Amino acid sequence: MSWLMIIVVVLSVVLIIAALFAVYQKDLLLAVIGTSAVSVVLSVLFYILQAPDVALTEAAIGVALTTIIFVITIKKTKRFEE
Amino acid sequence: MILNILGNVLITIGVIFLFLGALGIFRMPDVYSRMQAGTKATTLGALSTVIGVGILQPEWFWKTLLIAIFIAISNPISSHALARGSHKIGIKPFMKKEGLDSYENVSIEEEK
Amino acid sequence: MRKVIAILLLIIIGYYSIDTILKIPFGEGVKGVGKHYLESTIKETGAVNSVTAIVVSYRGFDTLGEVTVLFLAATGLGAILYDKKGKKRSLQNASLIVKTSSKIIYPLIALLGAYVFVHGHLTPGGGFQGGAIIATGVLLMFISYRSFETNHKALSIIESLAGMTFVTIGFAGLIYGTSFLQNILPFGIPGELFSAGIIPLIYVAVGFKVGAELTALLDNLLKTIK
Amino acid sequence: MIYIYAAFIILAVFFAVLRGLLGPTTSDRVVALDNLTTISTAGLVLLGFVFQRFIYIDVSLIYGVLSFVGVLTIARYLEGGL
Repeated sequence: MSWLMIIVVVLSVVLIIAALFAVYQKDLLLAVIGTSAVSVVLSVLFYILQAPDVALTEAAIGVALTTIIFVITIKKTKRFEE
Repeated sequence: MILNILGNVLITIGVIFLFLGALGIFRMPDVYSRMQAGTKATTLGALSTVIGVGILQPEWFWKTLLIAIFIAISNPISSHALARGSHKIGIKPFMKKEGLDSYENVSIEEEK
Repeated sequence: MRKVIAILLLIIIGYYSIDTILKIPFGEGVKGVGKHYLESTIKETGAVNSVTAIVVSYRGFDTLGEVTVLFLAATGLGAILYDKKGKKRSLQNASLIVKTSSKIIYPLIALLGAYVFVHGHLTPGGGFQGGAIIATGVLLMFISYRSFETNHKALSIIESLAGMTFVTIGFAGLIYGTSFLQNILPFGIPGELFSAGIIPLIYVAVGFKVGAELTALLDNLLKTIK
Repeated sequence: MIYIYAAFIILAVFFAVLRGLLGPTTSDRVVALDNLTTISTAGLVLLGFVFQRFIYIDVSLIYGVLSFVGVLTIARYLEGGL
């Protein structure tokens, strides 16, 4: 197993953990942090798979803009899920 | 040759500091110490790694220098805002004795 | 009972998706349409980045549709959040460190966004990413300064002009060439800034349009009283 | 040489993710996310060097510039200023 394969496997495990964290969290702010972590890891995975255009889109939109819009929306509505 | 050795040494230092920063945020006792480990050590690690790559590939040097400048500007801002926010919502620092939190009594004058 | 049905469904869906994934030939060379695109984009469009060539040149009409969808989304959000009284953002000022450094870093972010969409045919990125980066820079000023305002009229004028530029380039292709969005300019030398015909012009227009739309959207979102 | 770098970066990602999962308060998890983005910025430059592609560096540049805006917004939300 080459070192690149090991990195891909570790990042995939982190991706699944972060996604499950985001889904099962009752505190919506923490769920937003989970989705942001998913974006970070997914962007690195796209980069390893030699798709820099998609990685750049994921970095520009997933890491910054989506997080911000979700946080503003939480501020306007409420933070905890019932 | 000497550039090659210098670049590899810088990358090694940077990667070790990245690891130590992550170990710091795992082992430290409270938010503020974790933030200190996670900002200072990690910023040095990222700077050193990026500059090391720029030295190994001389034609990439200016772009990597740009990345390093951006990291050096942007990383402390978010950490400062985060520390301020954490103190405002009432997270206490880890203390052996009471009364060591001198930031508690400072009234922050908001500017216009 | 419901759980048993759910598990059965999951097993069936999982079996077929694994079956499909195993049939994809990973690790072999590129063939079919992908091979044609990779070999002939530089000859046919003049763009070095073949993703850009596909998005703007071969599938340019789809990109016009995507821009329209984004425009409709921004308009719909503005219509939902419309409020005559809600003129002020309910922000407190940030600390001095955040204010000073965002004043320093905001022009750099705008410049980076412009770099990304101008170099769309040479490096990764393009109009959508550049516009999103510019909108993020403006948002940095929004969350740092209470009194920072954007001119809404200028934003809508920029947006309309950029959209009109896109459509005008398309009709120019229809008039002087054979089809909508046909390339009518010389290709130039591949790899230089002024090359690839109409692709950079379209990406500049898309970048301005997306940046203006996302800025207006964020402004609307921050300004409403809850 | 590349094995040493990969091992250290994987360990760093592991500890950051562990803190993000365990962290008692919200700020702990945000610190972990910030750390993860910084590690990714350095790691993307290193991967671009390994792949020997100059244009891939752009992704890392955008990452380094934009990743702090999301963390700043979450911090402003915690502060009550948004």
